Amino acid sequence: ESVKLQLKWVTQAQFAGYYVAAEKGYYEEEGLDVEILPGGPDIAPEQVIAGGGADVIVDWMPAALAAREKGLGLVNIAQPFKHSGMMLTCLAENGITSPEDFKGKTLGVWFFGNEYPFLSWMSKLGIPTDGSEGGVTVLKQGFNVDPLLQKQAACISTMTYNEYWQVIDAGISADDLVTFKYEDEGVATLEDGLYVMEDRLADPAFKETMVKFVRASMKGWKDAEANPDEAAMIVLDNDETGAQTEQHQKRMMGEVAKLTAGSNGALDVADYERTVATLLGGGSDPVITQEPSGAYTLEITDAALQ
Amino acid sequence: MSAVGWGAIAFWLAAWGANSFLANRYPKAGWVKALVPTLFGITLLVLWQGLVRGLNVSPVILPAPTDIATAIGANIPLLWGDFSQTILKGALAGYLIGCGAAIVVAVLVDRSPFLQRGLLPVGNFVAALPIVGIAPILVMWFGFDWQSKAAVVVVMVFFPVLVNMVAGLAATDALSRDLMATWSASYPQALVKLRLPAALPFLFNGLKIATTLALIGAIVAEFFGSPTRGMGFRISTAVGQLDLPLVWAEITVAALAGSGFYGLIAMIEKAATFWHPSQRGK
Amino acid sequence: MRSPVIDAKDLNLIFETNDGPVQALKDVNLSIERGDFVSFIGPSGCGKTTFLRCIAALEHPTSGSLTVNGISPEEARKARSYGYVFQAAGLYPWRTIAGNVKLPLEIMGYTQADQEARVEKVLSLVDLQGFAKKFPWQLSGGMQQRASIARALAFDADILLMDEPFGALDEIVRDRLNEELLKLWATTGKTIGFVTHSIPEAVYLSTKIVVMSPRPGRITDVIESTLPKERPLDIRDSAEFLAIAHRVREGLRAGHAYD
Amino acid sequence: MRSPVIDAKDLNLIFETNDGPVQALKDVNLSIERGDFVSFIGPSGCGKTTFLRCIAALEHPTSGSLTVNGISPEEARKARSYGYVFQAAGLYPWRTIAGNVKLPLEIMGYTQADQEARVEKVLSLVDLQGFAKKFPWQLSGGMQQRASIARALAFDADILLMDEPFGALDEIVRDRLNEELLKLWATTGKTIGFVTHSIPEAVYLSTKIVVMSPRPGRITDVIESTLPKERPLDIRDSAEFLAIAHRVREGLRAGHAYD
Amino acid sequence: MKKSILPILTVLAAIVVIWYAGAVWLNSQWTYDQAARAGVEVTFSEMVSDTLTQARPVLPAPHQVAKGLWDGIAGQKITSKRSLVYHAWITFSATMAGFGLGTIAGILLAVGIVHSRAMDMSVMPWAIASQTIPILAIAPMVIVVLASLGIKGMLPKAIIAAYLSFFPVLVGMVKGLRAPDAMQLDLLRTYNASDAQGFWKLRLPASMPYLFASLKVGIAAALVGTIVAELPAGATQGLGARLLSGSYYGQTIQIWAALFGAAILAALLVLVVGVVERITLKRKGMAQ
Ligand SMILES: Nc1ncnc2c1ncn2[C@@H]1O[C@H](COP(=O)(O)OP(=O)(O)OP(=O)(O)O)[C@@H](O)[C@H]1O
Ligand SMILES: Nc1ncnc2c1ncn2[C@@H]1O[C@H](COP(=O)(O)OP(=O)(O)OP(=O)(O)O)[C@@H](O)[C@H]1O
Ligand SMILES: Cc1ncc(C[n+]2csc(CCO)c2C)c(N)n1
Ligand SMILES: [Mg+2]
Ligand SMILES: [Mg+2]
Repeated sequence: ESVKLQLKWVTQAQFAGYYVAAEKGYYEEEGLDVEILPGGPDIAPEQVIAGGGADVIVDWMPAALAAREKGLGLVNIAQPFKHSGMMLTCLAENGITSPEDFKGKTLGVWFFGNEYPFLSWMSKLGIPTDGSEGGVTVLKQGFNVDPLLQKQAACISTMTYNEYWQVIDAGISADDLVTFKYEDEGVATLEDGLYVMEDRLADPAFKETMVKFVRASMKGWKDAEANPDEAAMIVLDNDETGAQTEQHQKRMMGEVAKLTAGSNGALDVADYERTVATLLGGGSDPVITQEPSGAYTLEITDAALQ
Repeated sequence: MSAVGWGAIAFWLAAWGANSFLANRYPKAGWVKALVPTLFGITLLVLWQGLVRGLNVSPVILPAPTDIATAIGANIPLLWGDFSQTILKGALAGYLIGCGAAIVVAVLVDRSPFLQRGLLPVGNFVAALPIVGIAPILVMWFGFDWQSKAAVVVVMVFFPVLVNMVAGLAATDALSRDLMATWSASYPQALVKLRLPAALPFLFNGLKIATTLALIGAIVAEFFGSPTRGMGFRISTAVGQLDLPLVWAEITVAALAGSGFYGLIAMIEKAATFWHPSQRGK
Repeated sequence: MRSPVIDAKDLNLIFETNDGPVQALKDVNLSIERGDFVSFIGPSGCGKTTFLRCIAALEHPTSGSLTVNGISPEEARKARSYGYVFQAAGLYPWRTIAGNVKLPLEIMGYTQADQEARVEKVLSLVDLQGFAKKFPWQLSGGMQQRASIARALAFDADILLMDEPFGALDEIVRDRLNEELLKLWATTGKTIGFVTHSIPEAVYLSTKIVVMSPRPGRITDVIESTLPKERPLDIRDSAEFLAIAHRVREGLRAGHAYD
Repeated sequence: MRSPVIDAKDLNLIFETNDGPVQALKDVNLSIERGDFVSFIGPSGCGKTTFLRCIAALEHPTSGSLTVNGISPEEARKARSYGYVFQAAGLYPWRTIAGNVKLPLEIMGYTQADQEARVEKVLSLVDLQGFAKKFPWQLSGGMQQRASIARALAFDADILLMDEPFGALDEIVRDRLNEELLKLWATTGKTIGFVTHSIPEAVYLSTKIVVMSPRPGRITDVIESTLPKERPLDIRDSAEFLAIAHRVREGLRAGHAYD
Repeated sequence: MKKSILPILTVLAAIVVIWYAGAVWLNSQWTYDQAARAGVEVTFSEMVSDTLTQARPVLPAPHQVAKGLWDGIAGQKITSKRSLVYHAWITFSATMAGFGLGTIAGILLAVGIVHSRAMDMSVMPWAIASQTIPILAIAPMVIVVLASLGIKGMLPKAIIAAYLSFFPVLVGMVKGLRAPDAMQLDLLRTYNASDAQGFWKLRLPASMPYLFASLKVGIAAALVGTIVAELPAGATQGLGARLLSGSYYGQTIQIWAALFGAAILAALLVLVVGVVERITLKRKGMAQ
């Protein structure tokens, strides 16, 4: 049975579990032939799966729920990431010590479906983002951390496992940085989960395949957590661009392991509800307008993990 | 093949037949010149609508024209804001600077054999740097606002205009040049009176290609960092939000603006190169 | 003796072509005095155009020496010594007829008023008054040729080089323009190099007739005219005229291989 | 009476220009029989080229009727009835001389061998044997014109339209080509329309001479030649010849406003 | 050729000098910022040497880019994923396929437009409109749609490259095919040449200078198209993917090395078109 998995981003340790499962034959053991499709800055996994280009995708829950409200029936079948790795990183010299100080500053934000958590947070803080008085100026942040280094933005979005370390690598010491983790600010939303199309779940054969897929993937994740350096090397081998470095991937794997640590793959309904509440609480312009229903199923993980 | 497919083909043939008939029957009439492309466009749109609906294409893959029209109607102020940010500021400024620079450089290069041999290959090389590579760098250098978009446009339009202008400056025939020589015309005189007019048909070639490049450049550059407005910003954000009708609404605006821009240049071309066989023939 | 305006010594010119070299001029020796009216006549391809082009520094001899007013053709060209009527009209399509005639005047910096006046004068000289605002492609072949003559006459060049200027004109116009040209020559004292295929025309106009022959292009005869400077049209029936014409015809005939 | 090959009735042609309309042809009536050799003569701009172009369906009369072999010029063109020598050589610069002459043969589907043979034949007819492989810009003006004549003679058209074909040629070559043309006409029985500025040439060649005058372009005289079909070159000294020539000259002179 | 070397070297030398100056200027802010953060003073010469050796400079110095290029080209086996030659090859093959498709499409459309009035009136405005669609925006969708049809690998990239390259060819060829003057066309009409004959014997040869000017632009556009298509194509192989991952990890030197790799490729392609042009025009006797 063949399965196509569309990643949300390029090949990196953020997706180590899947590469490890593939490399170590866990998928094969389940009788699966898994093709991992790397993503990129302009790949919307939701679109790929809607077009039939993938069977299962890695996506962030805010984006998946927003898509669901648009009529694209995405269903969460597993949640390998327990914690959120997103944060806002600021230069200390800009005098930002608390979210109160954001006002009047320029903040770098990732768009393309990644902006939902930020928008929820700001509306919770009551800070306008449309450039009006007393608000923040939002920049669509490009690929990297340059806006911070070039002082084009006071704060930028970073992931604990990736961009943050690029700032450090650039030569700025951790002491010169102030970070705001979304989790600490009470606006955490669930990141990398596995999603499939709702209509296909009606097919028992597909369900069966997904059960095997999730089982093997989680085996891969737990393996990666246990052997981070080995996992990083596997990711490196699978990077076709040849651009990743060993040091960066090993460190990323270490950080990613902290985020996956609390999860056996099953979605924690409390996390789901917290995410939904955050997204619904978006003030005048919430990300989703009504409580979603049927946006997740525990059947797959229940079957996979018994 | 499905009924939808056959229906589409039959419709296409019928529409094309009607168009051919009109175009050949009334080749000179002004109303035909407007009607034929319109009919052709309507044909495309009807086909699109029919195929999307008939084949049940998911709206997050390709929305139907009616959805796009609705999105345009609902977002006029938004679209206007994006239009002025991207096209009026980024694309236009970049176009003027880039084309101007290319013309000046072409003339300089043409003037000096030394520069021609030295600068042209190097210039070709620099101008061939792909936009997607330059855009992030230019955003880094010129900031997030429209200035960096204009810079990307400058880089993009420079090469096509340069190549065409250099070819145009070389396009005079021997007899015309000999005439200038017998009058011992100075270089600027020969340039203004002979080479520039003779280069115009080529130059306009470049300028026309550059109009569409300018638009693409300005929009694409916004993918690499931008303020929270602009057509490129809106497109990439809306794709991420699966708001495809809005994406296509922006694309429609881009296409309309681009066609208008191109049409404007083509009109100027017609007035400036009325003497060229390609214009006289029609 | 006056020093020659144009002085060619052992001139050779060889064109390299895809198909081997072509000797367009071979050992050409010729000296032309100030105020001479020199006609060149010869079978097609004998190098008349090439020689005129060498004088105007548009072509560079392979060997030999050529001076114009004692300086190189190149320098003479820089000094704007030449008015040149090419074998083809060569009008710029983006300029009207008046605009084409005005072009050299603009380049040479004549005043605006002077430009207008001269354009009008030369256009009426070649009988194109009504066509000032037309574009070249709207004119007949002969009219284009006349426009190109007007263009060369519009400014004051010392040396006028004319390559079959009247080829596309009928007898009547041709006669008239011949007279006009002689008048111009008499009043201005220009030196004129004139290519023609018409023997009567060559004899009627010239003080010196150069007969050339092809493959390789060389001068076979140089005939000094004995006709007076004052030449009514009916001089063409005089015995002297016919004698010169006969000598030219013989020279021409000798240049034709197949005769 | 035979039915005419070319029959023009009340032909008018008006060009619209930026500068107002130009009446190039006014009330032209002419009928040409099969095997006629018709010369057109007249001041430049009188509509000779325009009339030839109408016959070849390259220009469309504003009013009046014109038939060729009883059908429209357009249909006759489709039937490949025309060989046309344009006033300017119009050789394609990317083809060699041989390639240019071969062009109509390729288009009309002559066999390869036939093409070669014909190219060789016509090139030697116009004395350009050695220049087959040269490009047009490597030829002198007269040579280019001869190449364009060769191109029109290379295939077998019923009607040969020649617009000042010998304008850039010297007397000797011109005489020779005149003879060749007469020979060709006699053996093939083609109908020929021929524009020239040379009165002797017109009289020597034609069975019918059409004199035109400009602004607006119209026919002022049609002279049927009384000369025999067999015409040695020295017929040009006969009294009959001179009488015809005189009549043509008078007609021409009348067409010139400024005489 | 020999005559060009000195001018090129001169221009290059000038560029390198300006470049170094620019590198010092643009990178100095970071040096000073870092010094301020560390609480130390830097002298001018320390500043200069630091700006030329930064790990992620705003503008890498020429020698850094050269080293990056050298490592990418000669530093590894050309079959290695880390080799620029390997990625350039991937990009090159898609570019050529796209350029071929685009050129054919452009020429065919131009022929249609010149010969059919209906096509002239209806296609041209829409061809123009098609070019104003921001390709980067629809490239991912194209790739998604094609992938769902099972078309993967080089072809989607080639299609996007063709989409960008057909337009310059179309515009140039329409102009070129209409370049023959009235007399040249009339001549063929007297022969009653068919449209096809008119095309092969007159319009096509007359359009050569326009065609080649357009092909040069077209091939550069095809390369851009390929690189654009490589960004969302799953960002795996090719110079585009290389650029992207360089950007993503802020490895300025790697970006510039990839950028130069792409530019060298483009310059070579344009050069090849130029050589073909010269040969063709010479054979056609048009280069005097
Ligand atoms: N395309 C055109 N547009 C406008 N006017 C034209 C055009 N072609 C010719 N004419 C005009 O028509 C008239 C007749 O031109 P035509 O070429 O027939 O003269 P012609 O008798 O052949 O003269 P020539 O002996 O100088 O060749 C001229 O006044 C000319 O200006
Ligand atoms: N650019 C060139 N390249 C090669 N050969 C040339 C070139 N120009 C002229 N020739 C050759 O030089 C010779 C002389 O040409 P030229 O034009 O001087 O003749 P011409 O006497 O003016 O003839 P015509 O009376 O036909 O105009 C010819 O054989 C011609 O083929
Ligand atoms: C255009 C753009 N979008 C997102 C990111 C950041 N990013 C990198 S990985 C990741 C999590 C998704 O798996 C995110 C949000 C970026 N750098 N550029
Ligand atoms: Mg000549
Ligand atoms: Mg004429």
